[in-house]
Amino acid sequence: MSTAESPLTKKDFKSDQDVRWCPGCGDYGILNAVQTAFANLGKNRHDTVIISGIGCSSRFPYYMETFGFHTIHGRAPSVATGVKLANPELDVWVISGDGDSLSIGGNHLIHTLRRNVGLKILLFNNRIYGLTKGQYSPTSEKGKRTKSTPLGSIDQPFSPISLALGAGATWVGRSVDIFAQHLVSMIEAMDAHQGTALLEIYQNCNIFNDGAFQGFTEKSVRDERTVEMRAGEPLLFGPDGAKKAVRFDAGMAPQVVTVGEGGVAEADLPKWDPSAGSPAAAMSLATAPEDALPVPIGVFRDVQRPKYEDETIAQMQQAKAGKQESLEALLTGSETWTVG
Amino acid sequence: MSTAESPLTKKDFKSDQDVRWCPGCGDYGILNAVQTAFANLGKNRHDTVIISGIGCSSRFPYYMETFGFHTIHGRAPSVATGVKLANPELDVWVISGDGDSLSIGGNHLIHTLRRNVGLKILLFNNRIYGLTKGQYSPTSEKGKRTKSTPLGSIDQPFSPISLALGAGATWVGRSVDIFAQHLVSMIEAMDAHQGTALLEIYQNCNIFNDGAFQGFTEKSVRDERTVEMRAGEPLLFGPDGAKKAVRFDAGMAPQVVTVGEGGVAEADLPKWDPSAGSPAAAMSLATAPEDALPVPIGVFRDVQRPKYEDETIAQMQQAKAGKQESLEALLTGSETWTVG
Amino acid sequence: MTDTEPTTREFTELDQIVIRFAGDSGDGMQLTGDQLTRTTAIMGNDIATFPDFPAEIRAPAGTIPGVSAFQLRFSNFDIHTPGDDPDVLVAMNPAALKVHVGALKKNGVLIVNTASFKATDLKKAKYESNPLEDGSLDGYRLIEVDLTKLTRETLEDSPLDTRSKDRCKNMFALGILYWLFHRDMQPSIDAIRAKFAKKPDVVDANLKVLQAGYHFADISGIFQSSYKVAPASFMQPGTYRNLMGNQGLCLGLVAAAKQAGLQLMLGSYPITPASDILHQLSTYKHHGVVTFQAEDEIAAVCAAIGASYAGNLGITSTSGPGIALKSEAIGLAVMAELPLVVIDVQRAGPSTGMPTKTEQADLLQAMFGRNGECPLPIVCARTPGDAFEAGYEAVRIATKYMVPVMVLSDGYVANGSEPWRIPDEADLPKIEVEYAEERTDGGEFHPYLRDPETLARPWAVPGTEGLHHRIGGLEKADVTGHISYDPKNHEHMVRTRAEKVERIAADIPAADVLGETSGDVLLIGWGGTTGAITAATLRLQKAGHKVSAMCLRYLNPLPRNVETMLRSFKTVLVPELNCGQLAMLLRAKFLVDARPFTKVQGLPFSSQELEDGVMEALNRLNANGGEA
Amino acid sequence: MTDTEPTTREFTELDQIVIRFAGDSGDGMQLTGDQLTRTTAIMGNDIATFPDFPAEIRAPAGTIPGVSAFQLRFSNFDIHTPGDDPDVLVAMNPAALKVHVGALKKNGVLIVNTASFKATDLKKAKYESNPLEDGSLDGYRLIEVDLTKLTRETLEDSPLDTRSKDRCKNMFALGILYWLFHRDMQPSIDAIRAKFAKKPDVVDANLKVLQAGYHFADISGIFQSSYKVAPASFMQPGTYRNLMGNQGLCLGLVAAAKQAGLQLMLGSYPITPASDILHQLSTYKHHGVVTFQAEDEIAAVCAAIGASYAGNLGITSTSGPGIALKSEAIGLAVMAELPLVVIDVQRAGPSTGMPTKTEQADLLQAMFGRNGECPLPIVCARTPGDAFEAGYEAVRIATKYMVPVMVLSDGYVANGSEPWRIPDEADLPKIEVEYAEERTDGGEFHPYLRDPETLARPWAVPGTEGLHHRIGGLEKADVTGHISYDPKNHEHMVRTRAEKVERIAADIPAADVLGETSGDVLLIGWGGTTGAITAATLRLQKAGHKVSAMCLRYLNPLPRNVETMLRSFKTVLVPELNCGQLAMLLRAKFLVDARPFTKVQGLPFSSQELEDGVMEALNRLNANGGEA
Ligand SMILES: Cc1ncc(C[n+]2csc(CCOP(=O)(O)OP(=O)(O)O)c2C)c(N)n1
Ligand SMILES: Cc1ncc(C[n+]2csc(CCOP(=O)(O)OP(=O)(O)O)c2C)c(N)n1
Ligand code: SF4
Ligand code: SF4
Ligand SMILES: [Mg+2]
Ligand SMILES: [Mg+2]
Repeated sequence: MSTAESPLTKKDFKSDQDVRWCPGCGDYGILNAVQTAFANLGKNRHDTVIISGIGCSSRFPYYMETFGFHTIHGRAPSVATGVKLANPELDVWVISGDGDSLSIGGNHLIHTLRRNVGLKILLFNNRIYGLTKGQYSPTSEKGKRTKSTPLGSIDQPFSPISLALGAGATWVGRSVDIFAQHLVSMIEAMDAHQGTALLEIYQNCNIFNDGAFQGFTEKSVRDERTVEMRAGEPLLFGPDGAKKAVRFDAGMAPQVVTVGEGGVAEADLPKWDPSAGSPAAAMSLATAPEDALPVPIGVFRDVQRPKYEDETIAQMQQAKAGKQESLEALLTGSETWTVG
Repeated sequence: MSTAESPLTKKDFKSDQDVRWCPGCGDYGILNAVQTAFANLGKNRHDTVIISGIGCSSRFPYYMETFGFHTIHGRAPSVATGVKLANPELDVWVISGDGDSLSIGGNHLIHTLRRNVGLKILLFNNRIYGLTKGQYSPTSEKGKRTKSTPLGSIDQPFSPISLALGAGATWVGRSVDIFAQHLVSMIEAMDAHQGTALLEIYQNCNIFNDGAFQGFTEKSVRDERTVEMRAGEPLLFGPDGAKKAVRFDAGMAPQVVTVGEGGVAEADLPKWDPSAGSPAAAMSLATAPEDALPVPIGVFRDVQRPKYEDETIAQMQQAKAGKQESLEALLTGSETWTVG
Repeated sequence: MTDTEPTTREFTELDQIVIRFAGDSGDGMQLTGDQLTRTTAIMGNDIATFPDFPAEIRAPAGTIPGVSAFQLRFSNFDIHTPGDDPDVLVAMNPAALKVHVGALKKNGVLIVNTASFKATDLKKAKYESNPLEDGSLDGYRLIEVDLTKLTRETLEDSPLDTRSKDRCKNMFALGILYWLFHRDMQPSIDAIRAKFAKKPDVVDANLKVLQAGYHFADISGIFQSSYKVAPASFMQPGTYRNLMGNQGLCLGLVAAAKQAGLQLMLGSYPITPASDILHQLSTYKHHGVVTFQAEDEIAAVCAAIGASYAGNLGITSTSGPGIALKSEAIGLAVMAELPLVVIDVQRAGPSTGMPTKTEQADLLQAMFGRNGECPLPIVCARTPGDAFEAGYEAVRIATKYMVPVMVLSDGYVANGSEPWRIPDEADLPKIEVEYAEERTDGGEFHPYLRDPETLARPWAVPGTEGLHHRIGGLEKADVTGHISYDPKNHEHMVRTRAEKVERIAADIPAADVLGETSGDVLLIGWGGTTGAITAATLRLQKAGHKVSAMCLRYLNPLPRNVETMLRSFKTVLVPELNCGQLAMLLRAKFLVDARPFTKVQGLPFSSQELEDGVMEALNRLNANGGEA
Repeated sequence: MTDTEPTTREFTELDQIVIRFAGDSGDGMQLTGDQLTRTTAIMGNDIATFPDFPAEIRAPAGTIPGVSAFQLRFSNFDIHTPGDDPDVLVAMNPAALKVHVGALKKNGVLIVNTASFKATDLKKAKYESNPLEDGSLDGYRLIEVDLTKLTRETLEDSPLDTRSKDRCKNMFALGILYWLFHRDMQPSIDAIRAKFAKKPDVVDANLKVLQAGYHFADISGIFQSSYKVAPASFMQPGTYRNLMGNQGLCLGLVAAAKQAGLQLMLGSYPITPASDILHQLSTYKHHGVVTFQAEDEIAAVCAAIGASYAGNLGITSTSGPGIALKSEAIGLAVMAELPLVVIDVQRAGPSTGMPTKTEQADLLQAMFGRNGECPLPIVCARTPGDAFEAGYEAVRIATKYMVPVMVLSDGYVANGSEPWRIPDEADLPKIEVEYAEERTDGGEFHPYLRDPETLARPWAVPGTEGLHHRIGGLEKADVTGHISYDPKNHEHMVRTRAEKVERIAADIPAADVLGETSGDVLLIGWGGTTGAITAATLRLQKAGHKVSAMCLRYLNPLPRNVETMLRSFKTVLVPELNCGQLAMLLRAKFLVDARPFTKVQGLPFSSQELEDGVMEALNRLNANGGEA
């Protein structure tokens, strides 16, 4: 990756295209966070490629002054994989919505995760189909009334985090559109990861699903209703001073305890380890009921595995080292005869 | 479901079509187990529907004297969902291979699992594409040399079990083609489940991937290399008398201990609970490295959630109860005017 | 009549009026248009509408890409299109004015909301100078109203916040129009009450503003005259409703399923402009309709196939990109010979294209977009009302011939509306569906033993004793349905599947002919261009030209009178919103020089464009001494 | 020459021989055929082969569905097909005999393995009586050999188990044929040594049995005479190799990529009969080829699109059902105007159809199987050797015009083989690819600014400074590439994408004409029927008929001489393995009565069938006094 002459600022990542999201849409905050993080990370414009599917969120590339490819519904990870295999040096980001990447694109997502292609995936989860004007999505809660479920949805929603863990993801995190600083820090963290990094971002669609996350993201309840996972630290949370924590019961399910009560000492609390040998603890947090427990944000999982494109190239290099063959030799093959 | 006059025998489930798998193929054993289990369960022929995708395994319906639909590659769960929504009374089984259901059909599989459609899915996992003559599959181990990976595969394989758990599956089990009795018992157990039941069956493809599971399924090593999960019992294993067990370490990863050694008492061992509140323990077992730990067989997970088709029908009944409308009234709508 | 009806009012009597509303996506233009349409329909005029949506994503407020428009034409005579150029244009902001003023008739009424003509607004619309001041609107009857201010004043006492108040300004405009065109406000009042039943403040505000607009028009004297259009007199006696195309299709499907005694199962995945079919059918659960929003188009069509296999009427709805994805599975339905209805509400392509714009470019995809020889019947919806019959016919054909049927609609038909005479249930064609009967003799069941007339195989539904059998996508022996690689059998089956589709030609009506059965120019079209073709043809005929038209509902197989008609005119023109797809099929099949007359702009034909095209052809004919 | 060459041998000199091997899937017929083919090719005969695979799933041993066959024709003159009816049939079991004996020429040599004619074997093949005994084979020169017994005897001392020994029996048959046709055994000996290098026991056994078969034929006197076919003399001087179709395609692609200086990236998902392209290209990693086995066809084509976007040559290979799945994404490539090669190795459809059988029924899918107006160039492979050029041309066109190109091959071409003159690297057409250059002036880059001649847009590869820009599947303004909903721009872009494809007509050669450029009957075909059409035409011409042929490699756009040719013959026949797809295109485009001559049996045409068809047309012509 060549470096730009002078480090670019956040503004340098803004394209000249009018941003076309509804006023108040959570997508604005995410765009802002990405531009901030990219500037912080010293990225340049010409090595950066942003690939999206279809959805409100997927218009993202148009607003970024980098290379961008707005592909077709659900297929961004596949196109991005091709880009990486063609040129592993490129810095490739995938932008997708809950419908785009979990409904029509679910298969490409899980295969990308298992292969560990060096892609950074931002999943804008607004628990609704925005662009098509308000049908329920695979992350919409049961009972939700939408245009296509006038009597309420009967589908059990996916947890994108648990699905990713099940697929063998090496880096999985979660943030929120309006948690500006946290969001920037997560984008920076995933940038450092070698392999596929999937960040679920809770995003408010104020037109078709307004307030979907308000129950735990609103300022007044935020501290009580979310818990930030920090590597090496216990899962403490609670509004100022109220030292609550999440730990795991005998059945490996998360439970809330209060530090200092019922014999719970802070020192005894398990330290969060996103790089643990087993993804079980991350799975436990990812599947905890949203209404009964504080919602975890931060890094669920962060482990190392070789990148797919590196292995592809390594294999090619090895093959090249092992066998040099001219085009002529290739065309000729092993068995020939001559006429004339 | 109407009942047949006299209970059918295993033979009654054999169709008159010649079975066209390679001699020695593991599919024969599975066919046999299904026919045995169906007879044991007192099923009849006309309410039973077997739906498959494409692959060697997917020829299965032709050999069963029931209704059968050999559909297209990867789509059996979707067709089967349609059958269930049209007629929830039917007893619908899905037959699929590792390529069919995890490669091209991965998305339909995970969505079926999250919805909990009342389907019984038998996933014949031979870790290879059989029908297309030997390319690697999403469950093939890394480094595997096949027709399409002459220098070895670089893809991290899926664990079908972990993927299913990540998708929110309510019943997930594993058996082996040659563990005849165990296999029959698993088929019977999944039959009893309300909702989607996914059984992974390790199946030997003696032509393109011979001996794939031999390392832990061969008679001589079987007891040492597999552990049977039984609800309410500790995870004991080991050849006669050698009381070994699997338990979980502080990071929730499985480890092998010997009962009576190092202070390990049988009574202290965790009892296996496929119906635990959290899928974390099942996830831990599902992701344990196959070579380092005994391979778990039996039921990973077994929890209750409403069936999709039941909820569909319930909603329809409720709607019918709430509003009776003639076709005429429907066509007329609310605002009309009259001419002439 | 409401209390707002003034006692006396100057008025001019007209035959027809074309009104266009244009504003920002957020200005509620579609809603306003819809209210005026319903009212007008109920008042007994013939109507036709054309909603013109902006790109499916929100554009920044006040910009050109964010402009949303709605055109309504109403009349006392039989009309076929929403009209070319409006008599009245309501422009809510400069962008709307810029996009639409060009279409306004000379001397037409132009109502603008002056509140949104501030410098920043003009800049967003990329106006260099203020059109309200620079004389560029001199050719129109400009009516300047500060809708925003008047609305706010009206709602001074309302507990709503300013943003919500401002949202009511479209009602002020509507009130003005209701006065101007002598419309009854009661239907709208009822509709608003029902719509916001749970928000009494919003109901109050909307009604207040509506009436304020009405009074303002009455009192302010901004109009010299008001206008009256008498109810349409030509209309067949009966009870009418206003019907949109997607709605018509849904009703046709449900009616047919009910007639056939089948449960209807829709497998669908949302996509513009087909999503409303999913929305609408999901409100029909009380009619035994099952709707399944699948994870993608492939799952959607496969679930519908599964439902049909299990004895339901499987239906799947989408637009062009979704058809592309479904094509492999449709092939399975052809092979398995199962009934299925596949709906393609076409939009402008290729690829993602322009999702909110109309086009007719999926005909060849519908014909040929599958691997192998894979024919299926195709019907299309020509107008919103005709969509009912297209849906109904698709079900009839699918179940009678055990075959998937493709229904082509398009964005123009889907979102347009027209008055529809509600059919009498007893007049609906019978659809008789018989499942294969249970058998207890233990003999082998033959799933591909065909009806000698229709060539349909039996519909052998799981759950029926004695009928267990296996089917699938591999080639199968006729009669037994067993897998077969026999070369002659394959040829036989390929030809039989084609023959089955061909035989439907004897079971569909001859295509309607508008005009004489021979002459100078034949316009032959299909689907959503029907209105424009009809209008143009009638005008040309009135002018004495030997022009006829034929607008097809059945595209495969073609109706039996198509060939004769093609051969009976000196020139055959095929108007299509594509590059000449039906023309290609006609040329190949009949070796007739059917000439494409095409437009690919994401917009419907205006009838004027067609008239011009025909006149050109006629002139060419005359120049050649009457020979083509 | 090996030590097995006998000193003297009676022989008959022949111009050509057609040999068919038939046996159980497990009998190694394809392998045996392949050995004989290589040997024969190396000995300088012209060859053509036709492997006929059973259904892709194993049938029970000894049954009809399990029969696998391989036909080889070799000659001292120029041949174009593997021949219709064999001179020699080797039948390894009763099922093989039953399926294939009907094709054997009268008085032909029939070698059977008597070991597998036991009662149970006969029953599996559904023979009522033993054909070796019931006189039904009287018209043939029946040679009965107990291959199994002789093989076992030969291998008495071998350490192999019986099953492995029995597997060698095909080598005994091969040895017999090597003697019978004076073939050199050395190439096979080398090949066997290489193939089983790690299993010396297997090598020993195979070689022993091969030589035993040879000696047996020499000594036993079961043949009255042996046969010699002299090397082909007509062949262009040069170095030759034997080439299969899938292989030829791969080599063409790699050669073109190398000439263009591009890395080749294949995204694929296995499917019969295209999988070998994936297999083959994955062995070319040392040539910088990247292969990616994706999770499905959609991911495969999308990854190829991504690779092309990033500056590689993206390629994707599949068969008909896979094309159906890829169609939405191909539309994206058309819209994004990226180079891409999409390979469809056609098989018998529709749906899953008969996967191992050949057909040409995806032409219209290739032309029209996408939503919207979405044209792309199509080339096809006519013979195994021609596949090289089809692949090469596809790359040239894709990169020069920035467009996805469809390559149609079929099972017959893909698995067939012929001698191929290895081209000189220097003779390969240049392919010049230029990426857009980096720019540091800070100005806006225009991704849709076109080359005025080709209408190609620049290939602006990520990683290049100053070229950052955004593209996608929405309609875009020409030049800037920004999203555009402008009606006129849409029309312009739709027509421009079509025009770009049309302009390729000036950049491809006129189609080869076999024979005069006018006459009574023109056969016009494409792809895999080329061999049969050529053979039939040559024979008809020899017989003095005014018949010419034109076998197309370029299907869209059509070569410039097609129209004139169509108009210069009294009858135009279009032989195709479908229901008349090219015929439809020709009729629509040129309004010429091109008549479909079709076969849909999963089998290639025999040249006899074509001759008969033409003779019928000639007779019809004569009956009509020379008028069509
Ligand atoms: C093949 C295909 N199917 C369906 C659509 C219609 N469509 C566009 S975006 C979308 C879903 C949008 O939801 P999501 O991915 O959650 O994005 P959001 O708009 O909420 O950001 C759908 C169904 C399409 N464009 N293409
Ligand atoms: C759309 C489509 N793509 C590809 C294929 C080719 N195909 C048939 S089966 C198969 C994979 C078989 O593997 P698996 O599902 O593991 O089944 P197995 O044969 O091993 O039982 C493939 C790639 C197909 N039939 N259809
Ligand atoms: S519809 Fe929702 S997600 Fe889409 S732009 Fe508007 S607020 Fe954002
Ligand atoms: S190829 Fe493998 S999986 Fe298929 S039938 Fe043969 S042994 Fe079984
Ligand atoms: Mg969303
Ligand atoms: Mg497999």
